[in-house]
Amino acid sequence: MTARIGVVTFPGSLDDRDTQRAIRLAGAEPVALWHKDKDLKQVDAVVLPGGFSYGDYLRAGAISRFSPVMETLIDQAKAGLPVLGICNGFQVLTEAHLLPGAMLGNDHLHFICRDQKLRVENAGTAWTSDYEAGQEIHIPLKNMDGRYVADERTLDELEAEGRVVFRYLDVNPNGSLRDIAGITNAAGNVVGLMPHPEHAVEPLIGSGRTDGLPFFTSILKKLVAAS
Amino acid sequence: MSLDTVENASKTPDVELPWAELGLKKDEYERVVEILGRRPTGAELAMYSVMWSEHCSYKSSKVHLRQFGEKAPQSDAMLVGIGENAGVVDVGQGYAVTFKVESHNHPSYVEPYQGAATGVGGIVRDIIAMGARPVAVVDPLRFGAADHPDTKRVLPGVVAGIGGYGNCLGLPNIGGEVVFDSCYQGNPLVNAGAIGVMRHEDIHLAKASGAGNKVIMYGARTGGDGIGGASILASETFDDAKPSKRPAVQVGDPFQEKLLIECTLEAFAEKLVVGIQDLGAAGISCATSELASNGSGGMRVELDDVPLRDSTLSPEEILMSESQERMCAVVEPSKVDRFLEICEKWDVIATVIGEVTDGDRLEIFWHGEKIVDVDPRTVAHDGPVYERPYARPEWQDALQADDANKLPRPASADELKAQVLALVSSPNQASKKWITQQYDHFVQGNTVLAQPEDSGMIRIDEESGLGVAIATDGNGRFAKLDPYTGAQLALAEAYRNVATTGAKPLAVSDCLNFGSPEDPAVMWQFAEAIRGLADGCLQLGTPVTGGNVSLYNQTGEAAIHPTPVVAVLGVIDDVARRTPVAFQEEGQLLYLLGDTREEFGGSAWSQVVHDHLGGLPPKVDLERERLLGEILISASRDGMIDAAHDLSDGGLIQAVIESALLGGKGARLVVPDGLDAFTFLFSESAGRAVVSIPRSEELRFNDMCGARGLPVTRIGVVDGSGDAAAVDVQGEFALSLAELRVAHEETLPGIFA
Amino acid sequence: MARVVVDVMLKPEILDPQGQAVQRALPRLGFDGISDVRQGKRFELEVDGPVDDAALARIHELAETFLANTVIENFTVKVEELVAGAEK
Amino acid sequence: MARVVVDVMLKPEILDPQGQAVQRALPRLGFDGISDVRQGKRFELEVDGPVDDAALARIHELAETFLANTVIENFTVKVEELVAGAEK
Ligand SMILES: Nc1ncnc2c1ncn2[C@@H]1O[C@H](COP(=O)(O)OP(=O)(O)O)[C@@H](O)[C@H]1O
Ligand SMILES: [Mg+2]
Repeated sequence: MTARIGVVTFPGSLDDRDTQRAIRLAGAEPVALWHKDKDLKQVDAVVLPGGFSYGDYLRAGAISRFSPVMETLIDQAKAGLPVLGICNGFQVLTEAHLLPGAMLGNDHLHFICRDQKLRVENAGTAWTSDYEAGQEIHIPLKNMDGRYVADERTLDELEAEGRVVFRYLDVNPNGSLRDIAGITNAAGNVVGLMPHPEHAVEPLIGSGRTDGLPFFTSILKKLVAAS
Repeated sequence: MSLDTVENASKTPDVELPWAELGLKKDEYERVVEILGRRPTGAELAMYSVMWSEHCSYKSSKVHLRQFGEKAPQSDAMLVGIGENAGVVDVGQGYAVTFKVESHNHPSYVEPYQGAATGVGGIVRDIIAMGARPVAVVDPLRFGAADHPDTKRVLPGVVAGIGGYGNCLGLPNIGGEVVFDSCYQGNPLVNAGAIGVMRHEDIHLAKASGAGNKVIMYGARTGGDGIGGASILASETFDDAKPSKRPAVQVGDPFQEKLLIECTLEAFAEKLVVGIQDLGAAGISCATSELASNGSGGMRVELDDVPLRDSTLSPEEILMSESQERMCAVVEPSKVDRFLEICEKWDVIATVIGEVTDGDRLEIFWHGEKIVDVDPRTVAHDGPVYERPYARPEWQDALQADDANKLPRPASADELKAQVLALVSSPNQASKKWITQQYDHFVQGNTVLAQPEDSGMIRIDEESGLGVAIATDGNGRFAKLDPYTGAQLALAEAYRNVATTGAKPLAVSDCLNFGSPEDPAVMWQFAEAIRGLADGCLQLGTPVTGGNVSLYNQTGEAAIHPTPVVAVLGVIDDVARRTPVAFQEEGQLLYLLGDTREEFGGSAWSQVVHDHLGGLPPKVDLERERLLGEILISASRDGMIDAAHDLSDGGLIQAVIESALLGGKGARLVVPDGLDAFTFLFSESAGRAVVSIPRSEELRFNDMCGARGLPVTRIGVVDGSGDAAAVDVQGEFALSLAELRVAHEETLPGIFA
Repeated sequence: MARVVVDVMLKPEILDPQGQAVQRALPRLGFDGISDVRQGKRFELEVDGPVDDAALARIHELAETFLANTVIENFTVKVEELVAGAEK
Repeated sequence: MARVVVDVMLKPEILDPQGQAVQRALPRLGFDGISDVRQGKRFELEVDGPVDDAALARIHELAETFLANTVIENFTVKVEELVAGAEK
């Protein structure tokens, strides 16, 4: 049995096809999900891909968060469905309060596209088990609104509970508090991050590295083991 | 004014219409009256005036542009040529590629962010209208002096606008240019190019045929923006002092355009579309008259059915509005419902506004009254054609006589070193990373090469690895010294950039940016540049598939440098064979391909060190360019080279420093016999590249070049890595990578961040 | 028809780089005497029908759940003016 | 210290994609009766010293040349309130 991983397309999603390709390259079956459908087609996990859903108008992720698909997704995520939010997907997850904090415009006020060095702080989530804790990886980053903010109490709590999953190394590309690049919920099934693992799955293409592939193999192993 | 119907116009021949305000000349207006056999209605006048503007009719440039057709080389690759929204080229395996470059210069000066953003939006709609999925964009840009205060307003806005629109559309930005020169102070050049990919059978053309077929407008509602923009924009010298003449600027909505892309492609996939046209300059006037005149029948349009953003618009304004993100499709009646359903799925507003008729007239109705009744060809294709006078300016001889080769050269190794640092840190030669990192290179997951490689490269087939490459180049300084040669140098450089990455150059698009065509000197530059480009394309076997002309780039009497920007598209069978710019491995041998002569006219060195522009540009030898290209392509295919970089502005030392910094590897260079260090490092002779060769391939590579007659010179070795490694010109100076990185990479952030 | 304005500003403790960028540019433009700049959003809502307490309460809720993200932003709601039919 | 507020809105004839996106989302959120939404910018400037006519004139000029691009935007300047020392 192979795992079926859904990828939601919102109007303005950009990396939905790339995410499907990454899922395929990892050996799982990508399933296209449509924002107007409440039906998750019984997938085993869901990725909310990058892009500018609804143009990022109002606030990144703010309008998508009210899509029909999100009604179901919010319930199922709370019940344990593995969910990964990449970039715009991360923004949707914070707007939906599945993850704490909020995303704001980069502190330098520009879009930034770079091959970003990260440290994997938590290799225990559904999406990071194929990494080692402390491992340093390079993953492309590209966003306008990547500055993670939360109040001090929330930040302390995230740190104390090991819920900071990725941290920026060398350069903090957007002014995120405590260099946070990605976080998880308390249960470890919902993960959001700004960099784009789906753009680091093939040699030659994009950054030319494959440091992003373990995201997709991690979830595949977990799902296959569970079935 | 009350509604001016066709009937009314026939009855009131003496009513004066404001043709001059709409940008028409007296004889042009008289010609309209002659064509119609009566005075035009207000709506007809609106249509003729925008469609006969310089921007839409190419009235000053047409007679010269013909050469691209007349001198077109025989090419099997050409599927659709000049005249359509964009040209289409066969790249093999059943794939076709469409690409084009366009200008959005004037609006970007007035409102940098929106002007540049809507420039990207417009060129991308041209690509969709051919039936293709857009896969990448490029942005050749030119600004005034980097340290001029107004450049700090214009550049960041333009860059943010290009990024804001392209990033939001999900199109990787894979190349372009950034050039600073005070001649562009009041006329920055914002050119934008796009590439799209489709299967051969999916090529669509802008034509309305089949009586009874429906005309559907879809996308954004029509608003009052950009009215008259097309004519006023393109036919008057832009004059800062008269705000009333400022062209209206449109605000773009990239999100809407992304939806347009998706729903258009879905409609294509289901074969629902007979003909299609984007709405750009001249809006509905252009789309309906072009669709109708390219098809077999006529067209009837109910203007009341156009979805409006502002209900107070007059029919004339609706016809002229340049609201962004709109398209027009011709659809068979039985397929209309499905077409509308797809639009609905993507939340795109779509409305049937008319149908194809079996007559030959374009008829437009408003509130039940006929307000336009024209032969659409007369609007779309029979615009005025001018043979503008042209003459070689009298200052040209003096300019050419002011020989840059006679400028004082560095007298010592220290001075040479200081000049190298001055060059690599000068705004034109410095790293453009601060700009290009504001563009998404990764989206769509097919980017093989992007900035700062010699050309951008996109994989188009995941299985076979088939890919396309594109490079854009232009050098206004060379073109000013000699427009014929300058245009050929732009072509040669873009061609070379494509070949350097291992792709075979196939076809050309261009964006010709010049001053006022009413100035005979400018017109001469324009004519010469076209002649040069057409001759060059014929010789290289790369046809011009389309392009764009931007005139009136001028502040008062002062025109910009003549600036033909050339885009070359190439194909590579397997992107795994691409050659990058960065040095890969220590110990590899560095070879210089081609001949180095004392050529400093228009060079970066003459500009940076002496603030000088004079003499003759480098000599062009297109046969040599072609040979060099063949060698670079073979060498990449056969795995003989690991890195390659073409030589252009700044000469050899600039190229070596870039390859070294990118790879994090040093280089030891030896000045070859017969050359002095200065000429070796700074000459800008064309037809050259540096390659890095594994030692095991040296013999084979030399044999290949020897057999084909390409001069090659061993100039050094890749040596050392990390920040302490150096670019070391033996017997002259050494500069550490750390030092070079600061010099090269901190200039633009220092000015603009 | 009435206009209701919702102003949304970042909470004071949240860094506002846009406002700062404006402020930093002021001396260059020859302006001084402005000690702080914050940049936020202004929404103008054209409301059909009367803006009574019930309507205002709903707009308040709209602002709270949608127009502002109260994790990072504060907002205010106010009725601006009666827009005369003729005005545009 | 006083606060001067500069509101910058797109001109009515100019497309406002952000406002439109918000408006189109309203029915989905269960809000109706709002016929138009426009989104603009709000700048809050903290002015040292008195906000007299001269100061206002200068802020007006600032708005015209820098905060707004009058090709596409309109703006208004108003003195908002006296900010008490304690408030923040
Ligand atoms: N405005 C731009 N947008 C995208 N890429 C750019 C831009 N300007 C420069 N680049 C990229 O930076 C690199 C160096 O540019 P340039 O020095 O002009 O190249 P060359 O001289 O080889 O033509 C190229 O990869 C080019 O495509
Ligand atoms: Mg190059």
